[in-house]
Amino acid sequence: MPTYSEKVMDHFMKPRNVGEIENPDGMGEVGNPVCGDMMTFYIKVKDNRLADIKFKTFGCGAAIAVSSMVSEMAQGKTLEEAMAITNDSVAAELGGLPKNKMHCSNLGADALHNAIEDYKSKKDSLKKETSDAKRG
Amino acid sequence: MPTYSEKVMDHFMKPRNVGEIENPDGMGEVGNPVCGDMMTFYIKVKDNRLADIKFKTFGCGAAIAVSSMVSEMAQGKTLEEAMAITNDSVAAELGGLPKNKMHCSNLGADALHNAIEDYKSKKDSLKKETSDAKRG
Amino acid sequence: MAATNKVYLDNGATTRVLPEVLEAMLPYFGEVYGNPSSLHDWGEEAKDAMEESRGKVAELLNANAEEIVFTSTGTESNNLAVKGIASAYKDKGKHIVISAIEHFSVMHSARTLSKEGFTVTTVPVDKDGLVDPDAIAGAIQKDTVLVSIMHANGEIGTIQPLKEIAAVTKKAGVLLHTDAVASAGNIPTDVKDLGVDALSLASNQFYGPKGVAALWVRKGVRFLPLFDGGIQEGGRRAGTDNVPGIVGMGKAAEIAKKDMSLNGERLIPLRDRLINGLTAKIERTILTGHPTRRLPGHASFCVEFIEGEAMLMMLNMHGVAASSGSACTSKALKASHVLLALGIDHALAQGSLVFTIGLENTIEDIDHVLEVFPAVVDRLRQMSPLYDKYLKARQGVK
Amino acid sequence: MAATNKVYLDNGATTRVLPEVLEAMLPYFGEVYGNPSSLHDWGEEAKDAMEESRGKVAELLNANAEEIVFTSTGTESNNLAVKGIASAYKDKGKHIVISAIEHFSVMHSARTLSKEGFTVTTVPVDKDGLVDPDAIAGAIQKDTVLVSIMHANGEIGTIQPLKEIAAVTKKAGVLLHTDAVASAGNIPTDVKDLGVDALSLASNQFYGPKGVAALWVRKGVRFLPLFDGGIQEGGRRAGTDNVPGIVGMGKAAEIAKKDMSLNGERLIPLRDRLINGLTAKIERTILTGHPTRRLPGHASFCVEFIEGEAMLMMLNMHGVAASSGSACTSKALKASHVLLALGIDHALAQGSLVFTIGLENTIEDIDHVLEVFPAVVDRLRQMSPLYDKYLKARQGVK
Ligand SMILES: Cc1ncc(COP(=O)(O)O)c(C=O)c1O
Ligand SMILES: Cc1ncc(COP(=O)(O)O)c(C=O)c1O
Repeated sequence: MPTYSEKVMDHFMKPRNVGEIENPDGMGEVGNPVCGDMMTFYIKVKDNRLADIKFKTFGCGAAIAVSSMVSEMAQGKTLEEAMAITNDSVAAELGGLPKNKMHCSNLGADALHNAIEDYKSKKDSLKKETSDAKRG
Repeated sequence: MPTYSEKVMDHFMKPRNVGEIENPDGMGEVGNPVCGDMMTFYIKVKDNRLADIKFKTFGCGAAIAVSSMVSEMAQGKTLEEAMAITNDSVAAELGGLPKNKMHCSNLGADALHNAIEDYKSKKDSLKKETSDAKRG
Repeated sequence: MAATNKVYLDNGATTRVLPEVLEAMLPYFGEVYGNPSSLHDWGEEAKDAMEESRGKVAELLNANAEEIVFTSTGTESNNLAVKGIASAYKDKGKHIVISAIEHFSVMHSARTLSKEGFTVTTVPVDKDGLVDPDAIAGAIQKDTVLVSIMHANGEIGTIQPLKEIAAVTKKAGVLLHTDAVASAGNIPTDVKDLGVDALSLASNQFYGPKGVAALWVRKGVRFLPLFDGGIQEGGRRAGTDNVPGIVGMGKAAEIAKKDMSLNGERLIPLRDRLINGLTAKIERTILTGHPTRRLPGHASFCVEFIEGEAMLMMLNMHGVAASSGSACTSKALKASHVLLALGIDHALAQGSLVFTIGLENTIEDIDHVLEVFPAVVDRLRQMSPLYDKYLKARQGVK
Repeated sequence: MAATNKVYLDNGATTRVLPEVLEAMLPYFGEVYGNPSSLHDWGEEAKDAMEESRGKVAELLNANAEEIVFTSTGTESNNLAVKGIASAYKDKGKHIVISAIEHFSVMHSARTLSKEGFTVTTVPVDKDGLVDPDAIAGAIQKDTVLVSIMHANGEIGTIQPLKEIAAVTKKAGVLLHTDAVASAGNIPTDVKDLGVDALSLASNQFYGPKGVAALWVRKGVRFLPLFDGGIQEGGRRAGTDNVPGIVGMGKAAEIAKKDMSLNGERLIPLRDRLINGLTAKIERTILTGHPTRRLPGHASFCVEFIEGEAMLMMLNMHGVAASSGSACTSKALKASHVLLALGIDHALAQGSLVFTIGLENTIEDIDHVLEVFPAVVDRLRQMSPLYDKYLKARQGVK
């Protein structure tokens, strides 16, 4: 095996938070099958905190473990805290990743951030709609 | 070992007719130490036959075996018969020689022929001297 | 992490050395340890053993012993053949022809030649991975000096119509090299029958040791050496000969020749059981390579919606060894050029999985895979956003 | 033909594999037989063993494991170093420097480079075979990219002043490769101490198996691979790794490091006994190479008036293995370029004889040679026309 750490193996074999959220507050997607990996994150937000996170991942062991780790790290965090999670900090939390996996499979934080951005832009447009409605 | 035949090994280990002849009837030399091998043949001639042959050889196993074989093949032969011995027939008599030894170490017949030519030219000049003496 | 049920189905990566082969090698480490180039009994004995081995490898190919050059790997043999032959004939012409599914050791050797002024024509393959002999005929130019087409492909198992290709190259007066690394010792590789001019083979692909391989080049065909140095292997491959390895390869060749028919008799039924079982049990899974013109023990697939490395890891947890041509399993992170050349798209190529069955495998091994693999696929598909989309699209259609 | 008294004194050609080394290798043929590139336990185990070995080889050199590339022979390592480094830096310059006594694998690699537009300066050696560091300094030009000077010479045993040479190349900002095939494992080869940038070594020179060798290249120094193909050895050497061989080399390196001092303690007294004994017993016989700055087990001579191959054959009859640099012992039928570079003439070079003593040799072995060799020389001199002339000339002088 590409010398994965025990923690990577653990998250690969028993990934946390796999799945989908019906009517998520935010959804983020990164990657594409050409480059190798694809991750989709779904979030529920409550009081500016991540109340629920689910993901689906197409990709190698590292991609799956990264997704799982991100979901675990972000669970319950404020949106600002979650935005501070980086791909590097995920890799570090996993006890490191093989060098050639750092670039392509280590995109979980990006996917999560996309989901949060999605949530924010939805909220903004909701606000705008509301204010537009008010104004209109 | 460079896959020498048994016959080559036998002639190398127990070379026939090694030595010198004091006041030989003919002497022939081939080769030089740069190219690898050097052979000196000494002959005694009686009634147009090789009555004695001796050789000295500087060189590899093949060169020594070739010299020995030539001396054995030529012993007792008429000069014409001896001149008909070729390097190839010597190699054949030895059960073959490694390819890279054919060119450089397989010069025994040449050395013998040189000795015979030496004998002939001495005899010719002797005749000439004699006839010169008669005439003079 | 070790599973109790150990099923090695990666014989295409390397085989296990047979006990008889190892036994034949043993004296050449600490007993007959001379250098075959040395002029004494120690060297002579080593040389005799090496030459006996050369004869055995030649017999496997129905060739002459002096036409065999021992090397260290299939890769070295391929580099030596492609670069060596092309360079030796470069005054005649600077064009070579390869197929789109050659191993990197041929394909990248061709690329190196192209940097040195050669032009390379890459002939495509059909969806089963077959090269069309007519395409070779079409690719040959006046200045073509070498065609290199593999015998069998290690990733998809397809066996090329080499005899037909040889007829084309012969007619055109062009030399033909074949990379038989995946095939030699497993299916017949009679060079006279195939009609090729040079052939690469590797010992560890047929139950011989790693670290030794060979190149056969027909007498009269010239090639430049890769290594400068001494005069080992008749000046064709400098460096101290790997005597124990060579002896092992010889023994393995001898056994392979004797047992050649077993590959067909034993492996084809196992292979077909695996192919039929998996494609029946797992939806959206295709066989890659030719359905029948394939290596006897070779079963390769693309499983849609999931990725190869993840499958390998889960199979490994179940004690099963296999391989994959997915981007994630390659250090360069590129999907197999072989799969892409078949017209398979990048996403599907990610689902590549290759089982290579060897003579030690049993029907139980196959059934173990058939038992555990569907659950592996299920688990990964449950995590896959692509499978999700597929299911939703299917539901939408209904 | 076999003699009862078997005395192997050709350890410079190759050594006998130690029982511990063979034992370490054994599991990697039929038990841990995976391909280290494969993604499963079989591959992982093989990879772990390989990496452990890499560490051991690195320790022998006081280097980092990731700087070690495994190859198949010393020749391959030298080709990879000389051609690979020079080619990688050819944009910087196209001049290299070697010595006149390099092994053919370095010398002919340089010749190949010269066909590709490089110029090569060959630095002479003195009568003992030493390279003068000042001569290196003088040979270095603005466009010099590589200097390759061997550590110790296999034919004459001379050890070069590498540290002094490294000081020169460092000052000039030029890379320094050393061929340590004859020295590594036998004398210290601490790359930090030596100050070199690349170093070749071969397992079979220090009681490891044939078929495996290595090249160490300092991190940051670039070199082009010789083989196109896969990504083994970090892309630096394509082809399936020779796992059992690599494990054997690692074990041999570990033992060599541990037992390094034995070479000096045990071999130097044996070597000097042989040198002093032979030169005392046999007139007109010279030691070749440096009298003291030489490999611990290396005793090399030129015996006047007779030829090396004939000596080897007769020694073999007495159960003694040795080697020679005579023209007749080379397939090319040329006298050793090393001996000629010392200023020895062709005739004397024909009398080359090299004994290389290993750790298994005893004082009895040496005394056996001292007993039988004078008679061998006598016999051959009795047959030699050159000796004849010498005797006659000597008598004439009297
Ligand atoms: C100094 C030196 N370099 C290189 C080599 C070539 O090594 P190999 O035979 O392993 O290719 C030798 C062989 O003895 C040698 O002595
Ligand atoms: C068809 C083919 N060619 C070449 C090679 C390279 O062989 P090696 O790994 O021995 O260098 C392989 C390896 O599996 C192969 O399958």
